[in-house]
Amino acid sequence: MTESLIEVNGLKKYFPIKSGVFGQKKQYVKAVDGVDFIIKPGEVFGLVGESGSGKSTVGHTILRLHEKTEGTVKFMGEDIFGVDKQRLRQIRPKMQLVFQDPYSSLNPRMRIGDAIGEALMDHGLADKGDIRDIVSETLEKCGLSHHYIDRYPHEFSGGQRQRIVIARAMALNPTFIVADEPVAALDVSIQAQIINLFKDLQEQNGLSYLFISHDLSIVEHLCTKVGIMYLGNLVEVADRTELFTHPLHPYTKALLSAVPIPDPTIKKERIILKGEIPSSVHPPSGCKFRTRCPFATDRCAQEVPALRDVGSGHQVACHYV
Amino acid sequence: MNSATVKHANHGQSTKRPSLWKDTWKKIRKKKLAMGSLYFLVFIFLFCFIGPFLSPYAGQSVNSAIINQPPSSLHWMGTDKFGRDVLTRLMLAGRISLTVGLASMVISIILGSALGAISGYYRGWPDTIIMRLADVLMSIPGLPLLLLMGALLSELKVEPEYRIYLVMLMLSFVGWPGLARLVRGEILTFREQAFMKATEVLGLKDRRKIFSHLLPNTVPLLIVVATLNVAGAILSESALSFLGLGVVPPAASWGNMIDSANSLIDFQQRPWLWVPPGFAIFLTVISINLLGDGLRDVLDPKMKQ
Amino acid sequence: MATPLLEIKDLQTTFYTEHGSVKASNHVNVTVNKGEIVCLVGESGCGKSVTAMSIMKLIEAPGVIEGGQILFQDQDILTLGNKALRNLRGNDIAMIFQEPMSALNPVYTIGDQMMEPLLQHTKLSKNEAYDKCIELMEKVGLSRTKQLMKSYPHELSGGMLQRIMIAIALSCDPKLIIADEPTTALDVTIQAQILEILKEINKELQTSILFITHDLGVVAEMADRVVVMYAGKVVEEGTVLEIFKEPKHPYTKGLLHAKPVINKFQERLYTIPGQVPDLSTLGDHCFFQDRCEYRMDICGQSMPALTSESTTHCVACWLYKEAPRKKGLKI
Amino acid sequence: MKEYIIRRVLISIPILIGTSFLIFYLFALLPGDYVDSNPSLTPQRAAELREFYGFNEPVIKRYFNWIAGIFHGDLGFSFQYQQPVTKVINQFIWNSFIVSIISLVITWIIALITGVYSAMKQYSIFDSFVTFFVFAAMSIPSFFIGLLLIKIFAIDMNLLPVGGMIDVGSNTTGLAHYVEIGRHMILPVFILVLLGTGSLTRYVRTSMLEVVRQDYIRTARAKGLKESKIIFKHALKNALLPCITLLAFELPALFSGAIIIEQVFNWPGIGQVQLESLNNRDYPVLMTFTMFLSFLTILGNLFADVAYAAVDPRIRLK
Amino acid sequence: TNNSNNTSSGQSSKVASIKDESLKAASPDSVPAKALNRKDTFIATLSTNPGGAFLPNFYKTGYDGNVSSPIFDGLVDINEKGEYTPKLAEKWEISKDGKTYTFHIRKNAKFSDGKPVTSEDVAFTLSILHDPSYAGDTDISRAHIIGGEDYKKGKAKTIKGIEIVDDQTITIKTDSVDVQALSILGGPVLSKAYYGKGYHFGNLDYLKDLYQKPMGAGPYKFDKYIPNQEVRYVANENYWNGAPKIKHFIYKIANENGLQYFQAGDVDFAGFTANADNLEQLKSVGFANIDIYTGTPISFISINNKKEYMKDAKVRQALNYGLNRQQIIDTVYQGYGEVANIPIAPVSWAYNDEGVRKFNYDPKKAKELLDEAGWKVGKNGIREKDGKKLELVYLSAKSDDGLIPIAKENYKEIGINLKPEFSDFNALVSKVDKGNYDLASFSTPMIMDPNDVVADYHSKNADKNNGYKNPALDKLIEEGQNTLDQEKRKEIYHKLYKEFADNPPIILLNYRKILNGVSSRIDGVKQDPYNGILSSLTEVDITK
Ligand SMILES: Nc1ncnc2c1ncn2[C@@H]1O[C@H](COP(=O)(O)OP(=O)(O)OP(=O)(O)O)[C@@H](O)[C@H]1O
Ligand SMILES: Nc1ncnc2c1ncn2[C@@H]1O[C@H](COP(=O)(O)OP(=O)(O)OP(=O)(O)O)[C@@H](O)[C@H]1O
Ligand SMILES: [Mg+2]
Ligand SMILES: [Mg+2]
Repeated sequence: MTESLIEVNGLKKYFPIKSGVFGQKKQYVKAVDGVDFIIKPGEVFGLVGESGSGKSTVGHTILRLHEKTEGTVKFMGEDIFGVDKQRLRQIRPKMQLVFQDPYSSLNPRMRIGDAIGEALMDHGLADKGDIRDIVSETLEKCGLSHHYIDRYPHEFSGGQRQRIVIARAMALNPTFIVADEPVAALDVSIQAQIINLFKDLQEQNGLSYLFISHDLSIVEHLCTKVGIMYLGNLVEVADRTELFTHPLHPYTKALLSAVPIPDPTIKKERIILKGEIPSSVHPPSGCKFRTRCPFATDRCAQEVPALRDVGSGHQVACHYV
Repeated sequence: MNSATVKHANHGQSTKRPSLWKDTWKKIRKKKLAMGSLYFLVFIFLFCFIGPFLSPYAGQSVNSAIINQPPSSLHWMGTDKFGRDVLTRLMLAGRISLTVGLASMVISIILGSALGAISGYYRGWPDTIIMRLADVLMSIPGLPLLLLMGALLSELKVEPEYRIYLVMLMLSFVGWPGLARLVRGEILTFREQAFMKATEVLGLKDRRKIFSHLLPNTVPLLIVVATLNVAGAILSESALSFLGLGVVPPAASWGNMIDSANSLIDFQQRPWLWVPPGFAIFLTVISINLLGDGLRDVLDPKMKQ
Repeated sequence: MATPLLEIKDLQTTFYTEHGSVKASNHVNVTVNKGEIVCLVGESGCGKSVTAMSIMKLIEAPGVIEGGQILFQDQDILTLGNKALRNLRGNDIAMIFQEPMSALNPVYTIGDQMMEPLLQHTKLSKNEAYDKCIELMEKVGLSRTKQLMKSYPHELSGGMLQRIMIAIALSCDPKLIIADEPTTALDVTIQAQILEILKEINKELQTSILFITHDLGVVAEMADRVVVMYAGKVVEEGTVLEIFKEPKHPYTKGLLHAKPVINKFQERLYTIPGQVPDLSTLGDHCFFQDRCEYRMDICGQSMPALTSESTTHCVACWLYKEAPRKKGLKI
Repeated sequence: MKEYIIRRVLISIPILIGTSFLIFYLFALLPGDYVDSNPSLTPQRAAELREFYGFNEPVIKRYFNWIAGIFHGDLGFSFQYQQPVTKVINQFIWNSFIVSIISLVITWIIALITGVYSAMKQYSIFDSFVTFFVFAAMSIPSFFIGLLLIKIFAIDMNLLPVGGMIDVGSNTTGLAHYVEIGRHMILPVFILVLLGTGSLTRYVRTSMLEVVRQDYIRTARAKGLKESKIIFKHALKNALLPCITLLAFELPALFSGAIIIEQVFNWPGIGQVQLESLNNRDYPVLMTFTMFLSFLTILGNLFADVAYAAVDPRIRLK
Repeated sequence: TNNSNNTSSGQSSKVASIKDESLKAASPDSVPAKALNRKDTFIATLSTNPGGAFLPNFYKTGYDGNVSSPIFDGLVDINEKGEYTPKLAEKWEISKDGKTYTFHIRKNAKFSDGKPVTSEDVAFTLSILHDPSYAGDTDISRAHIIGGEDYKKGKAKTIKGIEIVDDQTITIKTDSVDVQALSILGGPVLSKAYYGKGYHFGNLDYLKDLYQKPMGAGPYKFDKYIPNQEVRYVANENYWNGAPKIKHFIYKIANENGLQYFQAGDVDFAGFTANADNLEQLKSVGFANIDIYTGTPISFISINNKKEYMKDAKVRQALNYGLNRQQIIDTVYQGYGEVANIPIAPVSWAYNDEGVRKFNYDPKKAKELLDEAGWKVGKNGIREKDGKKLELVYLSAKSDDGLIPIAKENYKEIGINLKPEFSDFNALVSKVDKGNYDLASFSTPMIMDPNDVVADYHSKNADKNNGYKNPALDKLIEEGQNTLDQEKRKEIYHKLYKEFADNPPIILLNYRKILNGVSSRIDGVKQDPYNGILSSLTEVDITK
């Protein structure tokens, strides 16, 4: 078995909501409520779930952009939360992030060449004289002309900006990238370009991704392994083909069935879920999905289903699978 | 490699907009009112800073033979009660009023943005201290605070010619808390923007985060606030001078020129003493305000249509 | 033969901005028949919303509706006076927007905002309007209706608000609902619920729907007919089957190919190179020519008109014109 | 909400304490004391008086004496007026208040109407005119316009009184009395309105323009509502939200007295008293009054937050 | 215009640029109807807001003093020459040794409540001034009453030196001869019945309630105070000299607007800064009877004698010679002032400047004196001595001190760099106390006795004052203070003024002129530098 690149164990992230006269921290948004998974080198792990299910929080906490509440995150065997600031800064270039919103992820007042090159300079990863060349090279690698190097972000379209952001991450030669819904804001035709870029970069550089998305069709296309999140927990994790052909969790099934298919001739049976995702401040007891689950029983209200292996790495958290 | 190497920039906008300044200039040039104001301000500056060299009179020297003379070909704006040429004094006063306005703006901008940036960026206890201090200062009503400082600063041994620097300091001292709050607010917003998260992910140093990323983004706001501040400072200085706490004679400021003409007879029969400084203040301040408004249109994205 | 309810004829809506004039609706023709769901598809910025807003004459400065006709039940909306227009808005034609949260006024209760069109357009008393609102809310699948009436928008989730928006749209029994990307901001599971409701309404009440979206999956699910827009122009139009099974315009084809489809894994996605052009700097040529695989010389010289390929299927492309066709093209 | 208010109140306490100390300390730093203001005192008597008033004690001690006094409900005794400070302030503050409140009401009415109207007619001639007027009004030095108006209306045209609050020796009562005061208020109020309307109009206009662009306004149009309803029901309430804050900030201004205007118009208000007490180092008056204003500022802030929360349901929950 | 009065600066003493004069109204019938309708009221301006404590010895601002004057009479009055005359006391005697005073109160002297003024009241007035809790401005120790100090310290139950002979006669014994004593002892009398109710030794707080309810034996009774607007009085029917002719009297607080009020007929009497502008303006008011006269206050520049370089009399003389005082009067007061050469106004009985050194503007002489004192002209024309530049800090409390531009030029001429500094009055006093200055602008209050001005320059006050020490002057000051005979004092002061000028502790600037306008409908207003219009208040009458 290959060594894992990212190892997440029992990760919890609660955001306090201040309340009470003195702002005593009474209540918590349980954004991530106990998540375990492993990403191996070269693997693309897709994280899927509805809005507010905690996908971004997982991604950001792994990068220690938030402090954790509980659990561990290991990057190449090193505990991300156990290192000091100095060391963290050293690790940073190896694990990068690509954002959803191409418009706000670039500083509007900085030339893109500087935006891409500044980290190299700050970390001393390249000679000053070489930086421009590296940046040009990276731009080309990400499908942009190197002539753009001195332009400002507002001169680019959304798709181009997303390439710039990817280039900024790639310039540091990372081994792991968290991509937080990188194509959600883009048009179909541009989406395809960016997804292909991700795929190319991954294949050429042997990168690993944590690819966050709510669009199952994109995840299926890009990821090798998929985790389904619901209200801060992973409810199902499996390899791509396994998950898409044999979904086990009722939520996964509903999710898959809800994706509209661009073919008017296919009329498939839909599982329409009742209601909406409950609040993560007061999540339902037992199985969090039970309030919307068509098969929920009393047991679901009492027992929390554990994420268990049902064979060949397919994990699921449901009492009735 | 990906086939989609894009050749054209966004929306075919071939016009390169290299910097904030040029961009701003380009846009502001289209605004008639703002440009008119700008030209007027340039004129006022030349008038005040070059003008006195062209005047045959010294602003300070007293000549009791020609006191309170109405405008004539010799003294285009007449003379005052010490026989000084009003036009020359108007120009000298303008230097002071403009300097006070500009300098107090610069100081409060520096003070306000530095403190606001620290407070917004580091949060925690520096934030608490700075913001509480700002709260305290802001909860003391402005004019009493100015009066107080005016009286306090007169303790320092300063010649009247240099007293304006104190006035500037005072005005900036009163001005910074509001500005610090504003900058802090901006920085807090920017902090949450993805590009600031990116600086974290990239592992950039704090210095770079603040100076290359945060502060440059507050520049548009600062420019707008700065212009409006200049106007405010000129008005405040004139009010202080009127109350005898601002710039002190014989050094002239527009405010104390009006003040020294506040007797009934001056007011009724010697308009040349108070009309020129009054209008100088009015026109300068309105120009600055209109320019500031134009800049706001151009620079503040929230104001864009 | 279907009777047209709404006919947009040669609509030209232009925005006069600092950077030039943006022809957002550039000679657009769309027809919506009674009881029909027409989907308007296209990428961001291609003029879908502008076209929809033009129907209601909701275009504001710097936008101007410069030409064309919008016939609703054979009456040209563009010539209506303010009062007649108000009687039409919310009454005969209702609208649903993309962001339900911002489409509702944060400082008034749901009930207040729901009752407004009823009080404006019908002779119902306040109490009757209230009852009607409760009824409407139940119809769109909301429960605890009385409590919801008293709530403020920020207290509800996006899905609930969008249902409220639909309920408001339904309140005066409109003949046409214009839904501008009503599900784009919602999760798939919620989207499925909303689409279900809209379809039901269409079936039950025979309400025509002009459905705007950029999600081809949704189109396939909802549409009777599809209109594809690109850069302010309609480039193809046809029944849903025609568009999905025999797309003609290279752009339509590209869109269909570029979208990854669930359970149809591909190694590489098809991509349309380049991006949507800037609408303010367009010349007199096919707007898609610089991204088109099948580009011919004529494409750079002249604009193809929308021509019928069959009674229901039209396309604007030189490939299907008298101009020399490339032989052996695989489409 | 209740917790929120309590928390806001508690935060205000350290600010108030900080403010009081800062003010006290600054006053203490001022050179000279009350005794200095009487040049005819013999040096011996001056020394005796300093001892008597406790001017020789350290600042900290004086501060705590003062604080202790406050807790005993004793705000001090004015040197200059030889009356309890509360009485002095009470005597003059209402004169200032009446001018301020009337100007405030008129200012708001005018600003709301012109602000909304010019937002609705953005870029029209009216709007340009208003914009220009607004900036003009913002740019006039108050004393300048004050003196000018006295010259025109009181001296040259002899239409209005020169200054003061009542005619000399007047014994009018009832309605006639109010009419008399009203006549004396016309010019000061006019100037305060002129100075105040400008920025407020601008504020309302900006706020209104912002709101008019919101989606829910489009929704309201799409519902077929009348334009007046759209403006006055949907837009105005939202546009006024930020203005409410502004209104609460006006609270201290209502009582602070317009020093310059009072000076120019010989209005017997608190502003003049404040200036005099500063010049004479009448600390009890000065301290109490400044603290009172600070307190009102803090209270105004508090009101602003609470009022905002009360009218904006989005904030209520937090 | 005023330039015609601009007589050369080199002229000798006592020739005022503008003569004291009374100008009759040009068109006495043009009195505004508003004023004519006022049948029984006389209104005068009060130029600044009073404080509100209208009780002699207790008020804290001079304007409160003005307000209380018509209400309270003293035992002794002062006439237009500054001499003491009888008021509530029909006469008084001073013992041979000059230490015992016996006052005989008029039989018909009554407070406005009808009760007679008695010795008890005088004794009461004097004893509360000795109360340890007395926080007013009057320095009773200057009266030197025997036993006063013991009483104050609580060592004695009564003041030994005060003896009530009978209801109308009171004797006060002092332990040293002092010219100041009479004015203090003979000051306003407070009614014991009214003000003594509830008095306990060591606690005068109860009086605070009465500050705004004054009651005395003056010509007018207090009616009403409208804060910062006006003070109203009604005639006192019980006044010993007969009730005033006009029933109502009002002080209108006019601040800067005095002239406008006068013009509009709102007031009948108004006082102004004397200058050509104001005079011209007043003349244009046709119904104004105008008076210009020299007042007692003196403007001067205090020289900080504590500074080593000021210790040389030559330097101080040079500062005097080097300043063109006439020019200052000409510009600042437009000629309506008078150069002061001795520290007493010409209106006083003590005025005599014969043979006194006069510092007529003489830059040459000033330069010579500075040269002699060792101050040599250095670079850029500023004099230096032992590496120190002759740069003098000039403190002023007037925001528009017209002296500055002139003095700066004058002094530059003789090689002195004048550095003006501005602060408010209290700050100025405080700086002067601390010795942080070279020159400071001052003006004396109203001067009743020549001793009032010069006493400050006695060596014993040097620490508190400007540090001036001159044994010769000390001796003369003491002599002047301890002599009661006016004729003898005249001689003493003449000598004193010579010494004062030769070794000047200050730069005397000028005597100020007073300019008043009275409406022609009012008759009988007499004014003098010591009392203003108060002495004639009972005589004033309305003619129209
Ligand atoms: N900084 C924060 N403070 C408080 N709550 C937060 C914070 N960040 C996220 N949350 C809350 O945590 C929960 C999970 O948020 P998260 O952004 O991880 O969801 P997500 O799955 O990424 O959703 P989306 O698809 O909308 O991006 C949400 O309820 C969100 O409101
Ligand atoms: N108020 C406006 N001012 C200027 N240009 C506008 C305005 N509204 C729309 N446009 C322009 O009109 C064109 C069409 O816009 P429209 O909103 O119709 O696009 P859309 O197809 O609805 O896109 P999306 O999918 O992003 O909603 C765009 O290029 C846009 O820039
Ligand atoms: Mg997210
Ligand atoms: Mg749209």
